[in-house]
Amino acid sequence: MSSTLVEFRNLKTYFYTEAGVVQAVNDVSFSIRAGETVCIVGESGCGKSITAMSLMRLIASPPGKIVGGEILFEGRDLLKIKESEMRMIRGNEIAMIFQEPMTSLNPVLTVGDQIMEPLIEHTLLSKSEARKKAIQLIEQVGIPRADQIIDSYPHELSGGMRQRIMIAISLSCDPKLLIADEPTTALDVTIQAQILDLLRQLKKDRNMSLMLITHDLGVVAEMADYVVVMYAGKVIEEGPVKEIFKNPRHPYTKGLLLAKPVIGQRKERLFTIPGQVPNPIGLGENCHYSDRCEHAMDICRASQPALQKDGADSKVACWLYEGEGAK
Amino acid sequence: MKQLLIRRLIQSIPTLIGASILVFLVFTLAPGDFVTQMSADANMTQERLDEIRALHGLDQPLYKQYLTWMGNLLTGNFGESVLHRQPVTSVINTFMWNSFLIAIIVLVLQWIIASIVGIMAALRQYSIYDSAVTLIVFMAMSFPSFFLGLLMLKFFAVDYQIFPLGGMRSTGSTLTGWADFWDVMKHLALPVIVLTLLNIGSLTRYFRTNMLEVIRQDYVRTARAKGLKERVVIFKHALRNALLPLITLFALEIPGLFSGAIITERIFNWPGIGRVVLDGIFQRDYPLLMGFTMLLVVLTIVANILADLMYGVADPRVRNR
Amino acid sequence: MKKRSFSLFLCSLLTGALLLSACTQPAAQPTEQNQQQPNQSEQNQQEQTKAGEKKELGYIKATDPSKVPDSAKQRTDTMVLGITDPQGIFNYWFYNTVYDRYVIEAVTERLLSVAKDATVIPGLAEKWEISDDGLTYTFHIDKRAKFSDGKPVTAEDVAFAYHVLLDPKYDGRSNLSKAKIKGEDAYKNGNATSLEGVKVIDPQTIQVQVEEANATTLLLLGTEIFVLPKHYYGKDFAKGNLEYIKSLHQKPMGSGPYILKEFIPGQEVRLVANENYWKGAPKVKNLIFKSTTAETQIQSLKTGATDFDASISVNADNVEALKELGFVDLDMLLNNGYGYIAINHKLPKFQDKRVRQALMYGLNREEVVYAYSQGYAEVIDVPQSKLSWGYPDESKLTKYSYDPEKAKQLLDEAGWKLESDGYRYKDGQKFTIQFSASTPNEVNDALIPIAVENYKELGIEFIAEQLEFNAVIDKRNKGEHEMAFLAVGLSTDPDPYGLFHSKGGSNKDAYSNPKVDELLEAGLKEFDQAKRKAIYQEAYEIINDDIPVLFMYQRYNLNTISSRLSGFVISPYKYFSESLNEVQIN
Amino acid sequence: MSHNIADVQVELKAKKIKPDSPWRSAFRRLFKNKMALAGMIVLTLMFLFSFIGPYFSSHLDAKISVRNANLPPNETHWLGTDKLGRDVLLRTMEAGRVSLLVGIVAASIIVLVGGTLGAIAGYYGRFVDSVIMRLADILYAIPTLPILVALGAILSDLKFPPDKRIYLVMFIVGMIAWMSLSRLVRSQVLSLKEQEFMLANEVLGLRDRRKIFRHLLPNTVPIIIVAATLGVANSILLESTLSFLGLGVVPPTPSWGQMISAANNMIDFQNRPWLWVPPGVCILLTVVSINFIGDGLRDAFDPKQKR
Repeated sequence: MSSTLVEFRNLKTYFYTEAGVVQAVNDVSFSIRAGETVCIVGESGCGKSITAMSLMRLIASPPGKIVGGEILFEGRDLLKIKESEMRMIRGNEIAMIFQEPMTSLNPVLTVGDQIMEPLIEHTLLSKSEARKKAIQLIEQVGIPRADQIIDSYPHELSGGMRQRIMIAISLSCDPKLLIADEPTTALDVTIQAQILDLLRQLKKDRNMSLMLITHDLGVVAEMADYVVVMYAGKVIEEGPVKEIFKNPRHPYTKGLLLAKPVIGQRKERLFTIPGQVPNPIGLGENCHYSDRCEHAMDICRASQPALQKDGADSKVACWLYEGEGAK
Repeated sequence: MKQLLIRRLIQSIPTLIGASILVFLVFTLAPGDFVTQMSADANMTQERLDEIRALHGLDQPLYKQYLTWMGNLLTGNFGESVLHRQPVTSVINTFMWNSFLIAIIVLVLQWIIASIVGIMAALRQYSIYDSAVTLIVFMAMSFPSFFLGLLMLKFFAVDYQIFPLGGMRSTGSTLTGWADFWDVMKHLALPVIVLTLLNIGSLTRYFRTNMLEVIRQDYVRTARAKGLKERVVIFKHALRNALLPLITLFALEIPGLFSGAIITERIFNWPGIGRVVLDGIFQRDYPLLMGFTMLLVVLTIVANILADLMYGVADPRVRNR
Repeated sequence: MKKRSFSLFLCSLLTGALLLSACTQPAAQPTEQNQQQPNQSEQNQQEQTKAGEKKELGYIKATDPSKVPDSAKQRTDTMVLGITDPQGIFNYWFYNTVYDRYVIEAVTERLLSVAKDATVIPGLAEKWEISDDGLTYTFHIDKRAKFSDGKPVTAEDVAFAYHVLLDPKYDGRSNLSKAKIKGEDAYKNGNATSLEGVKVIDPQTIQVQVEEANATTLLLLGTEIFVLPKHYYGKDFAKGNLEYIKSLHQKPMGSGPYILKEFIPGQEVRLVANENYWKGAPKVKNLIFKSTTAETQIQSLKTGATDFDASISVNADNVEALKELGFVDLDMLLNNGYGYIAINHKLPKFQDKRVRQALMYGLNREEVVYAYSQGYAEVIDVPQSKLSWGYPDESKLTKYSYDPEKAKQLLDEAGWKLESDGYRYKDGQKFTIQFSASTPNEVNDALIPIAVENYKELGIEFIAEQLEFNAVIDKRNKGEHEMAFLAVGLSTDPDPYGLFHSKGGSNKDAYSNPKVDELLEAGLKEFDQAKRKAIYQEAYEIINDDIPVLFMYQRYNLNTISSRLSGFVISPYKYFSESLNEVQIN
Repeated sequence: MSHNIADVQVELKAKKIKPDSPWRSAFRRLFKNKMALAGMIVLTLMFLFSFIGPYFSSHLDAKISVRNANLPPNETHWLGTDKLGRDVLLRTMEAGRVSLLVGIVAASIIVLVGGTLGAIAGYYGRFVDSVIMRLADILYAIPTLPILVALGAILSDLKFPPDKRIYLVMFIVGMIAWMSLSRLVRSQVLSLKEQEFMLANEVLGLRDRRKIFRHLLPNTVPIIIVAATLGVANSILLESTLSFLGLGVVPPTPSWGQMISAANNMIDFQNRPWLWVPPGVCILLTVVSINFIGDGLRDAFDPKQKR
């Protein structure tokens, strides 16, 4: 087992808004091993993007604030180091790509300019060397005529090509970890497959770890080595991808998997999980899934289940498996 | 880019003609002419007044007057200012550059201060600094110009005599070179302060509004994710996009550089073109007024073409249209 | 909020937001603008002088000459005179504003001049004769007279002046055609190359023949003629070509006490003494005319920037402030002109004399004049200056002091019946007056509110409209006005032909009274001053009774002189700038 | 395990979650902005002061009396008297009516004309765009003063009732001041046209008018609001400058600008502050509060605004 690259320990990130305190990320712990692809899965609003942004320390304060926990990157707690040191890590050792390629690139600067920036900033390459490296990167992400593309503007490229440019930008300084926040959600399926293949290929070539945030179980199945399922700001289950898909433990994970259409099984109605994601403001001490879970017991509505080891490399946070009534 | 320029130049010809007709009508519609002034004289007779009007061709039908005037204009002859009894071009030349001197200093000061103050206010939105800046900016904008002028004159020139009482140079000064330069600077300090204070408000708010818009964009977050210095993120990525709509505002300032500030020049006794034009309006000095307004029309058209060109340079999305 | 169009909603939201009341505790109330309380000199404000009580006239000496500011004392060989911004046309033939005239009179001189009491005195011409039939005028030029470049003033230069003023292309303010010089028509419209009536007898004498003469002809041929050097201005001069003369407006040359050194437009005019001035070199070496504005005139004197100012408007505030300076003499004199309200006699409602008299009695003119000038102007009942020899004997005039009852009685007599709504009607028409007020104008600001109130009491609706100055004059010249306030300047001669004769040049009110016409024509033909005075006495009595226009006031004029200067000769008929060579720094 | 649709609907209704229209949330946000709140209070006071205040004054029918001209503030005249002996407090109140109405009339015209023309020019482009923009060029270059002088004369020939004339003057002022707003809206529309949501509208085949007024204009709301507030503020100031040059309101109807310009010589400025301080403070408070409200509206209205 390769060494742990990133370890989240009881991370708490709250947002202080007019309507009250939103506990977006509430006591989250998990780790990412070097060279491994960890997928963070959950409905929108469960805190998966906030977790990533907390890792990058890009939470806008006000109104957001990281109130507790640690994020260890190669043993260093990123929450304690000075902003200037953090800035050296961003884009250099940890890189990030976003969901919306159409608006993630600066419309008034050439694509090449935006690729060269991190190079010039972090690797102190000269302009001409940076330009050569940028052309290499554009070719690596699979875009033809790289030498022309480098001088073109974002609005002249398609959505897929822009996402490739984003990837080129993120890989410019050979980061150890690449965070991809729903990289393919905004793209159509064919492009989505190409981008995922590209990411898998690049991860293998560079032995880079990948933290992939998505709500699409298809992507998880295809890419993930390890899966972390989040719900209402908490991790409710994690484990190797085969375990999670073959033997889901937490009722919410089961619900998610059932909701996925399976080829060959014709059904007149897809399964839906009743109820809605709870309002993030004023979450009680109960298991947040209790009011939607059919196995909900009194204990569930009273207190929160802790995240317990459950099998070789999996964990689950549910009173069903709390040793009490293990079915 | 060149193609856009040519198209706009061709378009400007009908505009110029349209403008010249409108300018001509606006002034001839204003009742009375400079001869009316003379009629107040005791020994003037009606025949004499008609003679003078005939000499200046004011008795011709309107369209004829317009054609003669336009004819001269095209040959560069702006006609003779009736008030100063000198060619219009020389009157404009003597006074316009004094107005230009103040206007250019105010423009530079105004844009520097407004950009810094506006951006800082946007970065620290809803902070004390932001509301303090907003309050001061609104206060400065809320004074009528002559009110602020008199207030400044009272404090700085009369009570504490830090600055001179108006005018452009000390009386009878025979200074040259740097000494003369500082003398003029001392004299233009108050008008510059007044004009900067008056104009700074709206520009600061435009900077703040645009900056607020741009800061929330995704590409600014991407820039930060790249680990660029905050300074680079704000001034390279954010500011360039925030400046786009303001380019048009900057271009619109160009004609203002030459038109002079009527009220401020009057209060500070500054020999600018604004004051001369004001007298021209009240004494119906048509040649001067029409000549000067046409100059402003040309300047405005040039400024707008410049604005669109600069917009094209700044915003690639619009460039190749 | 069902309706969805944004822009309409925006406006309603803006007004809606304005009318909201209850809301939470406001955090930062915009700070009250704290006005620094200036020094209160209120004590003398309390004892208000009663309206109409006379203010002191004549020369008020400075109370404490020692308080002259040092910056002024340092100017041992220079005097700075504050005037409103001249336009730079330093040529009497073409000038527009009186401020240019001040500079003109420092550099050039006229053929004949005028004494303090308006009698004609020698100028460049030492003596002059008029033929018995009054048609031929001979002027003898003073041998000593020289231009500033040393060349003597000759009859040729005087002839040059006459020819320019009657040139077909001449468009200046002087109106020499009123003198009816012989051959004027042939020269102006025909192809004559010179004026038949102008003969240069010898370098010192020139003779002018006129077709028709009257009492003002001598003034037109003498005091209105400024003599300029033909050798300087007349280069390639020919009939119809005045361009070269026009190019010298800012570089004048004349026989006056000062030579123009430099003109800085909008700033100042710098002159230096003409050492070989033919009446003796002026006592002050450097003269500067500095442009001042209404807002800063008094402060310029206070800080020593100027030693003199000719255009400070006369009101209690300014006079009090000037007295506070202590080191300034105030030369207060009656302005040679008067303010009046023109009435359009074309309109039937104004054609009845009793109505016009009622308008005089019904308006509290003392209050209007006092509100405007705080006592520095006098109400008049006849259109002539009190200082002129032509001023009629006041005992024979009716004094229209404020008497609303008499005014109402006159209106009743004239058939204007008072109706229930408080207004008067005659054959179905309400009595309304549309008053065209030129702006900005301090008199109108005072007159309108008071007139509205006074005339409402009489049953007349007084509606004021605000128009720019030229618009008022243009409206009046076309006879489209009903009522308008105007001021007019008087000449040295008391003849009021222009305004009150039915064929008068500036009589745009269609006023015509055959008796007045007859008297005014006789007054002009008569040469003997005593006889003319009797004629004008009768004429003014009729005018005083006939009320062609509502007479308002004759205001004071103020020349403010620092006590470090002396020697100015000023009167309503003589500008300060004609006696600059006698001024000295004490 | 299967849940049918009906239960889900029931559950939703049970919670009675009201859909939050953008206006209501904008209003709520506006109230939270303290500065805007202060602005609204002051402006409401100004309106009450101007429109209701006069009825409480005891000098309503006071005659002009030169006797007590220029009296400093005393117990009968809380703010002293002006050059013609009229009570300054009463005049300031009545002046408020004119100045406020004048400001709003001009500003609404600037917003309506400028916003619409700017959007149309930006949206249609090419021919329409160049015509509107060239018209803007010409109007922008013509100095406003001569137009107002000419207008004054024409109105007098048409026997237009003098006291209504200031509103027509302000209408004209509005008609020649919309250019800078239209230019800003145009540039905003130009860049907005590039964004996807406009392409989406294209796909839906919406009529042009709907696209402009329902989609483009709302996105220019921040700029329009800033221009509207500046419009009101500048119009009040412009009215005072017009009065300074003698082209403003006809006496005896007062306006703040006219009262200030009455005290434009140094002596009144120094010795009689009660002549110009009240109108000056009124203009200041009104303009500042309008600007705060505008700013608050801009923040509240901005759909992308995350607080």
